Amino acid sequence: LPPEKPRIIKCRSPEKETFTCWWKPALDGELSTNHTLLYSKEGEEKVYECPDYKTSGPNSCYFDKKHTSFWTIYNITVRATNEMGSNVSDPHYVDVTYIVQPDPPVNITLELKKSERKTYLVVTWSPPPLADVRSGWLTLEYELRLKPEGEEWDTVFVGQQTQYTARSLIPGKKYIVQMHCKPDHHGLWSEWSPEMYTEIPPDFGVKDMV
Amino acid sequence: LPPEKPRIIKCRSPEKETFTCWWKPALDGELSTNHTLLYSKEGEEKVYECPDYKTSGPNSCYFDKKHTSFWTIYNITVRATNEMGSNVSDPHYVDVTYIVQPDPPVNITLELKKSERKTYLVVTWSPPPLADVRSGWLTLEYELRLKPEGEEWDTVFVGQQTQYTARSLIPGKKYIVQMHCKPDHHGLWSEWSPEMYTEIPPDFGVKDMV
Amino acid sequence: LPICPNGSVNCQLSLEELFDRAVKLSHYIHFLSSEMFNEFDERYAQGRGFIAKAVNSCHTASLTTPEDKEQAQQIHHEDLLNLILGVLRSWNDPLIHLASEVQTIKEAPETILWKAVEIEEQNKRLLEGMEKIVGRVHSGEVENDIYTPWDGLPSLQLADEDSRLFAFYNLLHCLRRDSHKIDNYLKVLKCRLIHDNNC
Repeated sequence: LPPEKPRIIKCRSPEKETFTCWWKPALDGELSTNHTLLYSKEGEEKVYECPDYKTSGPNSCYFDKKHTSFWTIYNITVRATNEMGSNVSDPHYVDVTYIVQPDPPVNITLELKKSERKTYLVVTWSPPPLADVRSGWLTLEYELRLKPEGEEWDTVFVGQQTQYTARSLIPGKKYIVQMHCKPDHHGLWSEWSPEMYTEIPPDFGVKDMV
Repeated sequence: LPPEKPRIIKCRSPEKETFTCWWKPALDGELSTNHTLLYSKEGEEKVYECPDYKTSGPNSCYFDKKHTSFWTIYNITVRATNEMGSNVSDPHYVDVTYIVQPDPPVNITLELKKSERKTYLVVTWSPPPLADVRSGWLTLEYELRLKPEGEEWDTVFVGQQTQYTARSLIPGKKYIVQMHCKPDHHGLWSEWSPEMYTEIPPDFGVKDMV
Repeated sequence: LPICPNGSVNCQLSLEELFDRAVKLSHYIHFLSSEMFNEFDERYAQGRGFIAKAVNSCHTASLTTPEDKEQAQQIHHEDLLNLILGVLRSWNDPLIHLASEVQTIKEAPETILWKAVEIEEQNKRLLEGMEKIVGRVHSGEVENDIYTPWDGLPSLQLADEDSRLFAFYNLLHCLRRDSHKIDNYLKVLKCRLIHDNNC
């Protein structure tokens, strides 16, 4: 049988300069199948082939800076071919600005502070290295989530700041904090950063509260 | 004695369309001294005299729209003359692009909102009336600072938006808010707007804390 | 129907999106050019009176560009677009040489070197975008004739240190000025063509 129709799974750009597309290969059955990624640019008839099948691993196509333009929409298809024939995926349209998914924020610090018998937590962080260098070109927005262990996440959108003060924390509880970020207009949230922990000291003033 | 050397103190443009220069007059001693402001523009040999000594008050020269060009270096000097002779200031090189200092933002509103037992503050404002941001000739960026009375300012760069949501506010505290603005890229921050106040309602969830 | 990333039916970037990206890029290029000029000025130009000598010496000075709000608003948008294209093209060559020659400056900090390369790349990218915008907006053929040649390479390679540093200072001063013009004109055009002068 000719191969099944392959499917383009996703395309991502880490920094609005290059991007990669991955596809789900057509089921082979016995015959060996090879895949070709073809693309055209909006307003142009010309069809190009994937410039680099290697850099991003199997079943992928990597577009380096020279092949990445964010002034156009890409129309991308993948063709699977074996001895019996070939089959082409549905077209996948890509606008690089919409597929930017940065790396998570880094250098996250948690600092407990006390004022008027109340403890609050100051969280600071830095943009991921790739984005930090191009501030103004890749403007990031951040979201922070925190929770006492075992409870529901409390997620806070923090905008473009790189610091947040969490208040109304429960004394004596161990808190977990994570951050992620996204380009300010279009694009996707990064993965969550690794979990960070901090323990809120028991409130010595508890007896005053009773 | 001939007059001392006068000195040009500063030049400012409030809306990137006109500008004014001020000078420190030469000390008179007894003799009456008058001052003349002369300027030449980059790429021209011609020397002009100040077009308007009145509009911006004493010891000043006002350049209206017709006399104001951007991306052009003005070479400005002031000459002080009395019966005994005259003295010329050092040349003052000015590109109006870099001396824009707008008025503070206006129509600042503070609105308290509540969601999931948390209070947050929505601040909105408008650009200063003189500044024509509608045509895109002048683009302003804003900075907001807020603090509970008696504590340290927390300053937030808000970019070109005219709205900001402040979170993690201390329940029961009286907050002070001020705004200022600056042209994107070059120019100087405006003065801070007058102080605005708002009171964060006490946190009704206090009893859950016991 | 194909699912276009931004929901448009014919899977084409709208003029608004092209302008949004062009303005974000021109803002970024000017931000870099400004920082590079300031860094160079602080490190190499203090007390040398370069500003007085840098008067009227940009290779693009012959291009008559709007110098105030009224001129920027009165010029026809196609003429202003062509002017922007002309200024961008006129910087292609000097930016290529700047990126290589700046390496020869004694103890040139990494931040200046990196910016020179980044500006050269992004300037090409903005040129690509502007040609696309002009193609969309222009009724006729895209004019290619606005361009001013740059003959400043020899001065960047002079033996005399002071003269060579002034040549760099002047180039960076002109780059800061022209990239600011381009950024400002694009913001005016965007407000005019996309937001009906109601930004």
